[in-house]
Amino acid sequence: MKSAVIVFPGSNCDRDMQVALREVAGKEPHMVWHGDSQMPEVDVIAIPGGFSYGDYLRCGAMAANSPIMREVVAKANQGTAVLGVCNGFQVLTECGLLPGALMRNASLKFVCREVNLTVEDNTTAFTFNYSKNKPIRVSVAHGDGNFFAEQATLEKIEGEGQVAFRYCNAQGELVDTANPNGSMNAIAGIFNEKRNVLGMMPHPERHADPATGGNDGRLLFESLMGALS
Amino acid sequence: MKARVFVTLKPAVLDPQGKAIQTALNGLGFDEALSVRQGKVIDLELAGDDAAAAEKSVGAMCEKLLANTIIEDYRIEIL
Amino acid sequence: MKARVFVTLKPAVLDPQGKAIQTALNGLGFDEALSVRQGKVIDLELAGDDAAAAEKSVGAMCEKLLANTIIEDYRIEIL
Amino acid sequence: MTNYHEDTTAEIVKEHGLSDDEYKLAIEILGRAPNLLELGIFSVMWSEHCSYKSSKKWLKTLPTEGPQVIQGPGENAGVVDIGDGDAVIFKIESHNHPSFIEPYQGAATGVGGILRDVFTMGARPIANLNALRFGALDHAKTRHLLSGVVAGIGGYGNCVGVPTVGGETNFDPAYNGNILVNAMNVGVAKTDKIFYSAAGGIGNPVVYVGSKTGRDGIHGATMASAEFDDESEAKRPTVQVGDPFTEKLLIEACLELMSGDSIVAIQDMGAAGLTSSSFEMASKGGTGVELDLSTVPCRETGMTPYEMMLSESQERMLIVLKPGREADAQKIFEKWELDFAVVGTITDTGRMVLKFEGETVGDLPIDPLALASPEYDRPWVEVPMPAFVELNVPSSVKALDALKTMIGSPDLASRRWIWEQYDSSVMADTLQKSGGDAAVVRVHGTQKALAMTTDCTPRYCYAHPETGGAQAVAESYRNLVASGAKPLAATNNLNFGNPEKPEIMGQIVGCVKGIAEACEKLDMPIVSGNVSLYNETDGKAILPTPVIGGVGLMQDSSVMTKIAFDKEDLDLIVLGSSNGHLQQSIFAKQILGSQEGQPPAVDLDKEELTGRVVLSLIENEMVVACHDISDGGLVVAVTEMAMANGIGAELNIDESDFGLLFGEDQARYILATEDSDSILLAAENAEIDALVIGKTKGNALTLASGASISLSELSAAHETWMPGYMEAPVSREA
Ligand SMILES: Nc1ncnc2c1ncn2[C@@H]1O[C@H](COP(=O)(O)OP(=O)(O)O)[C@@H](O)[C@H]1O
Ligand SMILES: [Mg+2]
Repeated sequence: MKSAVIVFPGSNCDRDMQVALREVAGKEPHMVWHGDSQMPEVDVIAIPGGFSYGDYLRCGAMAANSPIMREVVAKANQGTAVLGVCNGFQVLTECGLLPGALMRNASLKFVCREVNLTVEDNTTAFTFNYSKNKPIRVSVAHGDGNFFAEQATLEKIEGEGQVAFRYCNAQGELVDTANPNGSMNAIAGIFNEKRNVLGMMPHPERHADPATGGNDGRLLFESLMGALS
Repeated sequence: MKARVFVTLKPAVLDPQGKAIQTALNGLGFDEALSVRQGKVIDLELAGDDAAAAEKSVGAMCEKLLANTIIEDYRIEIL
Repeated sequence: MKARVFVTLKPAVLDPQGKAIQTALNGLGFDEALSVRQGKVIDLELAGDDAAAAEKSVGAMCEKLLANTIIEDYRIEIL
Repeated sequence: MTNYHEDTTAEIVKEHGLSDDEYKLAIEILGRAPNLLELGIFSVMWSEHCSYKSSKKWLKTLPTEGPQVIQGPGENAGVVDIGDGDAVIFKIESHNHPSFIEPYQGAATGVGGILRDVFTMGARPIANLNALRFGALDHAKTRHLLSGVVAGIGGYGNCVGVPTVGGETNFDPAYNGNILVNAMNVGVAKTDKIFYSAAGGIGNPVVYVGSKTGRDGIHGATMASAEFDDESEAKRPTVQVGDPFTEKLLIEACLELMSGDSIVAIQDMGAAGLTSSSFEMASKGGTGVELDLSTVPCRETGMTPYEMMLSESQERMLIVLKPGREADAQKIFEKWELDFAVVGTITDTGRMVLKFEGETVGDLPIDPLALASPEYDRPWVEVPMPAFVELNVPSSVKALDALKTMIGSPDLASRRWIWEQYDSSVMADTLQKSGGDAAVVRVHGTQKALAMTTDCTPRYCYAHPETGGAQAVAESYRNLVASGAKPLAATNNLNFGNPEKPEIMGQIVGCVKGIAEACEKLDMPIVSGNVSLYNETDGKAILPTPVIGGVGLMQDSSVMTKIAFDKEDLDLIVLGSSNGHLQQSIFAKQILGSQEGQPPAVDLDKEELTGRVVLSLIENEMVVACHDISDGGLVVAVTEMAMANGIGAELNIDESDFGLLFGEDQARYILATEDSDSILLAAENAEIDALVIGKTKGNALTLASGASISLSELSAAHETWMPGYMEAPVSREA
C-alpha cells in the first residue's frame, strides 16, 4: 500500500499518521507539502490532524483552498482512498468532499479523552477489520468536532448509510454522556457516497500501538492495507 | 478602500456560543438579554477605489473563504 | 428591541487571525486585500423599548462580559 | 550630582524602576548620562526579572552538577544526558502577573515562552506541564482566572502540537491577588546537536526570525514620557497576544535550520526581547554587537528604537549565523512563511551599538553593564519550626465519611475538568498522562521514556520553609520513582512575595536551603529555573511556593508502573515508616479545621533509600501498581489507586487509627503486588519498614471493622466537585 500524508503549515499529527502508515504498510509514506501541486501515485491519501493555518478563520477553511487540495479532490473523484482525521475531517467538509460542517463543541471547550465508537458499516476499505457489534476505543482531541448538517443532508447521509462511526458508551449504546461534542446523531465519522473518502474526528493513528493506547486504531490502517495492497 | 463583512450563523443553526453568553448575561443580572447570537466581523483594507469592483471581489472572497455557506450567511458593507 | 455590539482588537494588539486570513486571501489571488482584522459581532434581543436604557445596559454588559477591555474595544449600535 | 540626558528627567528615571544608586552606576559605566533608549536598556537588564538581583546570592548555593548534567543553569534551559547520544532539555517558567491581568493570553504566552527556551537549544519539545495556584473559591475572580488560564494553556499547547501531560493545581486565599501560572516544557535533542547562546565570530551576521515586532508589552510606566504623546496610552497594550500557529512554524523552521551547520548561536527573544537576547549573546561570547534597527521587521508604522528594543512581541528569535549562510537560512524561513532579516553584525568592540536611519542612537559597553548588574544580600530572618501541636480527633469523626469529604474537596478532587482541555496524546508517545504520579512520555522511536512531574506543598513551606523546600524535591523524587523512572535532575520555579521584607527573604532562604539539601542527597541537580518575586497585593504575600519540576529516565518503558489496581487479590504493602503525623495535613485542615503545627519531617536518607528499593522492585517486575503517599495520606492514596480502575480494597486498618489512615509522613509508597514475600524481604534487607495493609478486592473500600464505602460513591465525590464548581451559573455578585 502506497500512501501520502498531506502536511499543511500547522498540521501537528502528520508524524503520528506517518508512523502508523509506515508501521502497518511497511513502507514510508510520501510526506506532501501543501505548496506542492503534484500528488504522487498512491493508494491512500491521509489528511492529518492539527491546526492548519492556525485554524484561525474556521477550522480547515484555509487548508481546503490550498493548491494541493485541488489534487486531492481530483484523486478522490477518481476513486483514490482519502482519510481525513480531526483537522483532516474539517478540511474534507470545507472542500466539499464530505457533506456537513464541524462546529464548535457544544461545551465550548477543547476536549481530549478516550471515547467509544460504534462501527456502522464494516464492509468498506477502511473498516472491514472491525466488527459491527463491538465498540472500538480511540481518542478525540478537538475544539470543533460538533457535526452539523441541514435536515435534508442529514437524512440523506443516514439514508445512504454514510455514517461510519458514532460515539457510544462502553456497551455500545448511544447515550448523550458518550457524545463529547454535541454532534448530530452522535456522528463521529462519515463516508462519501462512494465510500472511498472517510472523515472522522477521533484519532486512529494514536491507537496503533498497545503502549500508547491499544490497537483499535491500527485495525483501520490494517483494513486499508488489506483492501488496497 | 475599506470593506466590512459580517458572517453569522444561519438562523436554523444552533449557536452554543450565543447561548452561553446569554446564560452568563442573565446570571450577571442582565435579565433583559432575551436572546444572543454571535458572529464574526472581518474588516478589510482594499486596494483600488471602485466600490462596485470591491463589492464583487469581496463577494468572491466570502464564497471562497470567508464564510461557509452551509452554516453561515454573510453580508458585505463597502465603507 | 435589538442591539448590536462590535468587539474588535485594539489597533496595536497582534491579530493572528486577521494576519492568517490576509495571507490566505493573497494566496488565493486576492492581491487587493491589503490588510485584514477580525472581530466579533454580538446581536442581542432586548426586553423593553427604551433606547437610552438599552444603550446603558448593553454598555454595562460590554464592560462586564462581552469585551475584554484590556485588549479589545467595543462599539454599540441600538437598532 | 546626578545628571540627566536631555531625553530624560528624574521622573522618567524613576518610572524605569532604577534606584538612585543604580542610576549613578549607569552614569559611571557610560561616562555620561544615558539617553532614553539607553535608560530603557539599563532598566530591563537590571530588572529583577533579568538580573535575579535578590535571589542570585542564594541560587548559587543550589547543586547544579553531576555526571549526567551537560548544561546547568545559565543557558536557555538545562541539558541532561539520557544515554545513546540523546539529551533531555527542560525548564520551568512563571507567567504569573500577565495571567492575572489577562488569563487566556497570559497563560498562553507563558507556554509559548517556555517552549522557545527549550527548542532554542536544539530540542524538539515533547511535553508540557503546568503548576497552577489560584485564590479562594469564593473569590470573585477565581473561576474566571482558572477557566481563562486553562483555556490559554490548552489553546497554545494544543495548537503547537505538544502534549500537555501533567501538573498540579492548588487553591488558597493567599493567591487571591496573585495567581501562579508556572509552565514547564521538556524536549529531546541529540547531544552533538545542542545549541548555545554565546555569540562568536567577528563580522558574523545577526539574524532576526519569526514574527514582526509590535508595541506589545512595553512597560506601562514608561508611557508618560515625551516620545509617546502622539498616541493615547489606551492604544499601547502591555498584554501580549500569543500566536501558537507562528510558534509551530518557528519550531519547524528552527529545527530544520539546526539540522545543518549554519548556526553559531541562537537565543529566543523573551522578556525584554531584543535587548536581553542581543545583550546576553554578546556578553556570553565576549563580543560586541551592532544592530541596525531600521532593518527590524515591524508590525506597526513609526516604531521608535526604544519601542523596538523593549518590545516583548512573541514568537521571535535572534540567530548568529556563520558567514555566507544568510541565503540558505532565509530560504528555510521563507518556506515556513516567517519573517527573516539580517539586523546586525558581531563586532570586537565589546559594545552594543544601535543604529537607526543612519545614526547611532545608543552605545553601551556590554560587560560592565552585564557584570555590574546589582546583586543584593537582602536582610532575612529565619522562620523557626512551629511548635508541635497535639491534634485530637473528636469521636464524632468517622474515617470513611472524612475520606469522602476529603477526596471530594478542592484540595484533593480530580482535576479532570482541567486536563481534558489539554491534548495529552498528540505525538503518540504519551505512556502516562494526568491522573497518576508522574507523566511518562516515550523518547520517540526508542524503548526509553522520560517521567516528569511538578510538585510543591505551599502549606508546608509556609509552616517551615526549609522542610517545605526539601519536601517539594522529595515528593518530585517519589512521583518519578513511583512510575518506575530513575530521577535524573530538576528545574525550579521560586514564587515568593516581596524580598525586601526580611520575613519573605527568610522564606526564600529557607526554601532554597531545603531544596539544595534535598537535591544534593537525592542526586537531582537543578539544571534550570526561574524566580518570580513581589507576588503581593496590598502587602499580603502569597504562600511561599517553590515549585520543583522533576525529570526521570526509564531505560525500558515496559517496566513502567501506574497507580491503578488492575486485578483483585493483590497484596497491598506500605513501604516506609508511618508515624501518624497529622499536623499540617489535609485531614487536619479539612476535618479538624487546624492549619497549625509542624509539617512532616523530611528524612532525606530514608527518601533516597526507600526510593532506590522501590525502583529496583519495579525494575524486577515485582510491583503491579505503585503510588507514593502525599496529600491526604495513606487511605487517600489507596482510594486513588482503587478509583483509577474501579477495583476496591479490604484494608486491615483500624477505623480509629486516624494517624495511619490520614497522616502525611514522607518517604512512603504503596505497592500492589503478587509477590509480597520478595518485597518484604527486600524491605527487611534494606532496613525499611514495611506494612501489609490488605488486599485489592471488590468495588468498595473496607476497613478492619467492616465499615465500607463504595467506590462509585467515592468517585462521584471525587469527580463532581470541579465540574460543579466551574460550570455553576455565574453568580450575580461576580
Ligand atoms: N493543572 C494541571 N494540568 C494537568 N494535570 C494536572 C493539573 N493539576 C493536576 N493535574 C494532575 O492531577 C493528578 C493529581 O495531582 P497531584 O495531587 O498534584 O499529584 P501528586 O500528589 O502525585 O503530585 C496528577 O496526575 C497531575 O498531573
Ligand atoms: Mg504522587
